Amino acid sequence: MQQIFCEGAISPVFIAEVIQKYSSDPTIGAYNIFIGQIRADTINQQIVSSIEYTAYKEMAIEKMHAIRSDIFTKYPMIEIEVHHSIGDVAAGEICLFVLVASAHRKAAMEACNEVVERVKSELPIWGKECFAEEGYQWKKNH
Amino acid sequence: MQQIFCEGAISPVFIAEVIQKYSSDPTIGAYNIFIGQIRADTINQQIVSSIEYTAYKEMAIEKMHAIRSDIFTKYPMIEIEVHHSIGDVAAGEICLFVLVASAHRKAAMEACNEVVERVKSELPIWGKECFAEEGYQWKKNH
Amino acid sequence: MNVSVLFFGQITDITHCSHTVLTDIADTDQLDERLHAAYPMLKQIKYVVTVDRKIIRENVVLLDNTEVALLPPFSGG
Amino acid sequence: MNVSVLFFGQITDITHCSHTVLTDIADTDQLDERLHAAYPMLKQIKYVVTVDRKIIRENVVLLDNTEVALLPPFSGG
Repeated sequence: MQQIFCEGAISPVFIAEVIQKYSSDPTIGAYNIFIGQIRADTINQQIVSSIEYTAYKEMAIEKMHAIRSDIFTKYPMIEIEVHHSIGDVAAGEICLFVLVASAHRKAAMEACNEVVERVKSELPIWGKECFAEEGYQWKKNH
Repeated sequence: MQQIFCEGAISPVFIAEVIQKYSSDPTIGAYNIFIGQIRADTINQQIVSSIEYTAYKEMAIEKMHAIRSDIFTKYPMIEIEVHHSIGDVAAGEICLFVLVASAHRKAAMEACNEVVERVKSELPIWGKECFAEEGYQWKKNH
Repeated sequence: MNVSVLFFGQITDITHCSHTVLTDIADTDQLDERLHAAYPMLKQIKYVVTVDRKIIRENVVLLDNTEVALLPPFSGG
Repeated sequence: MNVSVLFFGQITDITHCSHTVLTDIADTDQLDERLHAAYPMLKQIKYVVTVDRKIIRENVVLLDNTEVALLPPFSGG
């Protein structure tokens, strides 16, 4: 079963390596990539300086496996990669990287959108928004 | 006015550099990236080995400028980058790279989709599909 | 009979631990009662319960070595 | 009076050049006529005409040093 968790921030170099890995596959015509980055939001006059992610890892991996199966059944996909940070990720750093590769653009875009939606709503992961000064609040997804 | 044309294939390393460039901006929460890659399609028993792109460059750059303005008016965008190959790009190589950065996911995804759609339908660029054996045919967008 | 109970996210602010082991629990309704008695603040939190990593919506009988978890709303990404 | 005419994509398969300069052309209708006389195969190709990089849908008067182009359907990406 695919490992989806990375300790700390995800680097742009890692993202390039993943793209490179598929670049030799001449059946791929389109990649759609989503990257989530930590925003330095201001909440009650406090600035978010980092998010600390925790997860119920075993369940998340099982659930991700089910999502992958659903997406492969629904769309003509060639590959799906999902990488999510665990631990601290500072503002301006990357916490989520989803890549979908397909022969055609439309399938890649729709599938990527659906994977990101499901990763955010169905994977047991929690973000703790840590403030620059002191304190924290638990992140809420809408 | 932004230059959008790259001579030959676009490298994954260049894509990483563009992502890196924005990674320090803590107002960005989401990137949506589209990457187009040359498929080794079989057409009438001939395999496409490369696409040779030509363009009416001055018009394409003017038109891209107008598309950018429209997208910035329509969506809460932070940045848009469009890079398209000119000249030969081999099967398995990247010919189009669109990056959209926004505070939130939904705007990034919708804007990216619209930019890719408009780049393909409105920019005066032509692809000549060169076959491995010999000959070519002019690419058609649907 | 041992049942592992895992706590996540803001629930750990109430339990002050990520994990406990309870004995002699027949089912998830009884588990909820015992946890609410131990951590009254839990009543104010929205969460789902999993049994062996599947979300349950009704009372489920617990066997030995079952893994139960309390999951507040997810906020990954 | 000189008018530059640019050819792109599959139109270059007919013209065998990417660029020509025509003299004494009053407007785009007359330009089309002259080009069709020079390259009869052009009648079989779908294309739009631009004048100074704007697509035109009606006849346009051409001035000295105007840049005209014949653009077959785009196929970037």
